[in-house]
Amino acid sequence: MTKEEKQELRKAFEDIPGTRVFTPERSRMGYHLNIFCMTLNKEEGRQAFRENERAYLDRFPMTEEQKQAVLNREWLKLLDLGGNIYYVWKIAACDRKTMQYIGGKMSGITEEEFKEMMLSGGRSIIGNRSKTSDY
Amino acid sequence: MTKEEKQELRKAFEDIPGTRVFTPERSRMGYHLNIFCMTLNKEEGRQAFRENERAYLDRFPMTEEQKQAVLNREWLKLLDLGGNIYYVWKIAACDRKTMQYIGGKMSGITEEEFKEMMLSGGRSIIGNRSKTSDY
Amino acid sequence: MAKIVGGIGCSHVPPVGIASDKGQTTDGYWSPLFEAIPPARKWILDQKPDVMIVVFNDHATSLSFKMVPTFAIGVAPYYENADEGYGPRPIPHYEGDDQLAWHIAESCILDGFDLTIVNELDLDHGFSVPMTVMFGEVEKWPVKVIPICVNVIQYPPPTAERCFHLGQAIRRAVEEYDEDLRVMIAGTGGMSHQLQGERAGVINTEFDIKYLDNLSGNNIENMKKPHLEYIRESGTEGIELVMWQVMRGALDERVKETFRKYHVASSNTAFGVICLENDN
Amino acid sequence: MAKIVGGIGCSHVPPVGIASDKGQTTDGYWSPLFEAIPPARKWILDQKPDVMIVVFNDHATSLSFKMVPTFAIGVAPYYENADEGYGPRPIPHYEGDDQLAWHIAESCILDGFDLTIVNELDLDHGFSVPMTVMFGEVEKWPVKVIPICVNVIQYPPPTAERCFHLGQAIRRAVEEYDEDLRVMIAGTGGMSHQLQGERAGVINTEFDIKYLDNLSGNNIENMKKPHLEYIRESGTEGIELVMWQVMRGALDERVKETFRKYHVASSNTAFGVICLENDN
Ligand SMILES: [Fe+3]
Ligand SMILES: [Fe+3]
Repeated sequence: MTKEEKQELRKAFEDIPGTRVFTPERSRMGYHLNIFCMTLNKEEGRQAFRENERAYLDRFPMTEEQKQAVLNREWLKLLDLGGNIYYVWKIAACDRKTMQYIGGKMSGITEEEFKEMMLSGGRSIIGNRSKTSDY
Repeated sequence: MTKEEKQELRKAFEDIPGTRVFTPERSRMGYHLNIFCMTLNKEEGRQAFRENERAYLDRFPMTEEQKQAVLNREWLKLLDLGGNIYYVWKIAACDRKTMQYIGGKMSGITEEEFKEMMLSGGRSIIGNRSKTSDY
Repeated sequence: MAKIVGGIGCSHVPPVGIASDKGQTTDGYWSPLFEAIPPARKWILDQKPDVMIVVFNDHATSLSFKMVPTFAIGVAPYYENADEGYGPRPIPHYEGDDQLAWHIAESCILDGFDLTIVNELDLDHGFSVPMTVMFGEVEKWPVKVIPICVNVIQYPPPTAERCFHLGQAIRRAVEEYDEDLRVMIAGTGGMSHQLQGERAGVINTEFDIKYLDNLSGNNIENMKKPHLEYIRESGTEGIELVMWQVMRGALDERVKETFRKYHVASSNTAFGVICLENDN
Repeated sequence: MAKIVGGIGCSHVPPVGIASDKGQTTDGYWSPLFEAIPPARKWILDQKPDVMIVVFNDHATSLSFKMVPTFAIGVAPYYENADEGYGPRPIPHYEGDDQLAWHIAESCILDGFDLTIVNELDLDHGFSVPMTVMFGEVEKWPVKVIPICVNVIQYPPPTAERCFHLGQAIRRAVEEYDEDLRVMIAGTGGMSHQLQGERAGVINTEFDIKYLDNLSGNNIENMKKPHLEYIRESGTEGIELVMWQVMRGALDERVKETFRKYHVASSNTAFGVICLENDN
């Protein structure tokens, strides 16, 4: 793949609406946020987090903005700050929420509405391929 | 690489004198032995091992033969039982021995003799390439 | 001599495993899926597989960003089910064919595939859900397994084409193995889904059906498709479909489709199962 | 645009680091080696490198058989010296060029190299000894680093040819990088040595000299040499020389040798250092 092709590719990723491809840039930005999320895999981590979220977050070298986004459960912002969906999801799982709940939250609808959308065939791809044209 | 070439290769490895290439077979055989050795990287591991070698070894699902070879510091046997030199070396390091000490032990000379051999150019490759011919 | 006796493509949506474990396979939501599966299971058992190679991805369960292998192969003699936060699934652990796995690892590395060799790996839903789909509720799995774990979470994953080539290398390795084994291979994950962002929930049925058709038709189209198109058309997590190309690469150039089920939606995902047998 | 401004081959024998750390560089045993090195250090600094890519192997320090990547690339912003059992070496930690490292990782994976991406890795003597040889005792390293870690402990390592091709892919990636950086690459390990077995201590000077000659002469001979020959001729640990092929692959087809030191023996090993610059 030539340099130009790789650069085209990156631009094309950004053209997909409502989508953040987990690129190296996002990975670098979100590393410690994601490592924090990974600790919620274990019961000790979940308990410590639930007991005092702020104190638990302060154990990790995350940015203040990232910590606030965790505390406020700002799902889209977490992605914008380098969170990876599989990692960020662990916060939701710790809250005993479903993937459809955060799917709804991230797309501005309720969990019920999200479920109904999925039952009726999912979000249409038409109009969702590109920010700059609506095929 | 064809199947035949791969099989030839394995046979050729066995033809090198005084040498155990760390093949998959050796790796499978020695896995838990090597993982035990790896724990000697940490001071806790070294202390626990030194305090009671037998009890420490019993924490690992190694074979009795492997445990005995560790207890008796039978270096060649450790290799024959699937030990990898970089892992087995950690036992020697824990004993505060040098690589030249076990080099000597494995080749039947003293540490001093081994050092002198290295200073005078190392073990000659001539006669040491093949079990079946002495080029 | 060992040989590849069939390939399976299979989504690995977590709730499918949960539904099976909780005995909800006949309730309204899950029945269309579980009712359709028995012929696939029968076909699989009819091939009398000894070993199942499962190409899957770990979902921040046993691996993390600390170390992200592009391709990892499990060479352990057994594997546990991972605890993904609510205890391990109440299904049997897995017996690995460590000897064949090592053989494949050695052969592929010498062939220029830069595999990571893994001796310990708890397996998450990416692995266990396809096993449930393929074999149902069992006391003991009727096959030994070889897990092949692919990075599809951190961009860039391997290309579909690289995955296909790995499949070819796996087949060569299997066919050079002296024991008389019947080996199957499953590519898992997909089909179209996106978990993240404002576009969460996107499903592209047309794309999925075309992908399924192409497996026994013009698979070159699947194989040559760049990441961009997978992601744009089938969602950020639809990229998992590259893992099916490892399976496809291990089969003959011509294959026959013997089973297909496509279902929208299981949770946030289009669910697909396909069975392929060699036709050369 | 970034470019590769030179390559270094360098053994990584642990006692060389210890001798440096203990100020024993002028004692009888070590003086022949350390006295010879200053011109190499001068040549390196004269190239004004911003980044040093160090191809090395971990020796059961930070990695274990639990997970054995064939090729791993560090993408971290910094690295610590590992504790190998007697405390970490008293030398500075390393600043990583994480951005360039990620670029190389992405580019190589898209080019069909199945790298493992590593975000945390304490570096052992395989990395730190060449840094000492190249830069001496410093307050702060004059370059950022990118570690590339190769499996040479578990058979099979990547072939010399695969290593060479990875070097070529790294060069392509570097040359596509927009920042104006001067990048050097070091292949480490070797030369002939065998730590294990009754044959421990084997040294093959003729083989080593030929290998060094070939780097600027007929390197195809080094690159096409099978594992068997490396192991038979230069010892089980002599196989580390495949890592020098990554360095060689990143240089021009024609190179000029600007420095060489070959010394027998450092501890159990033949010690070699060579500097190469592009000559096309
Ligand atoms: Fe998945
Ligand atoms: Fe080394």
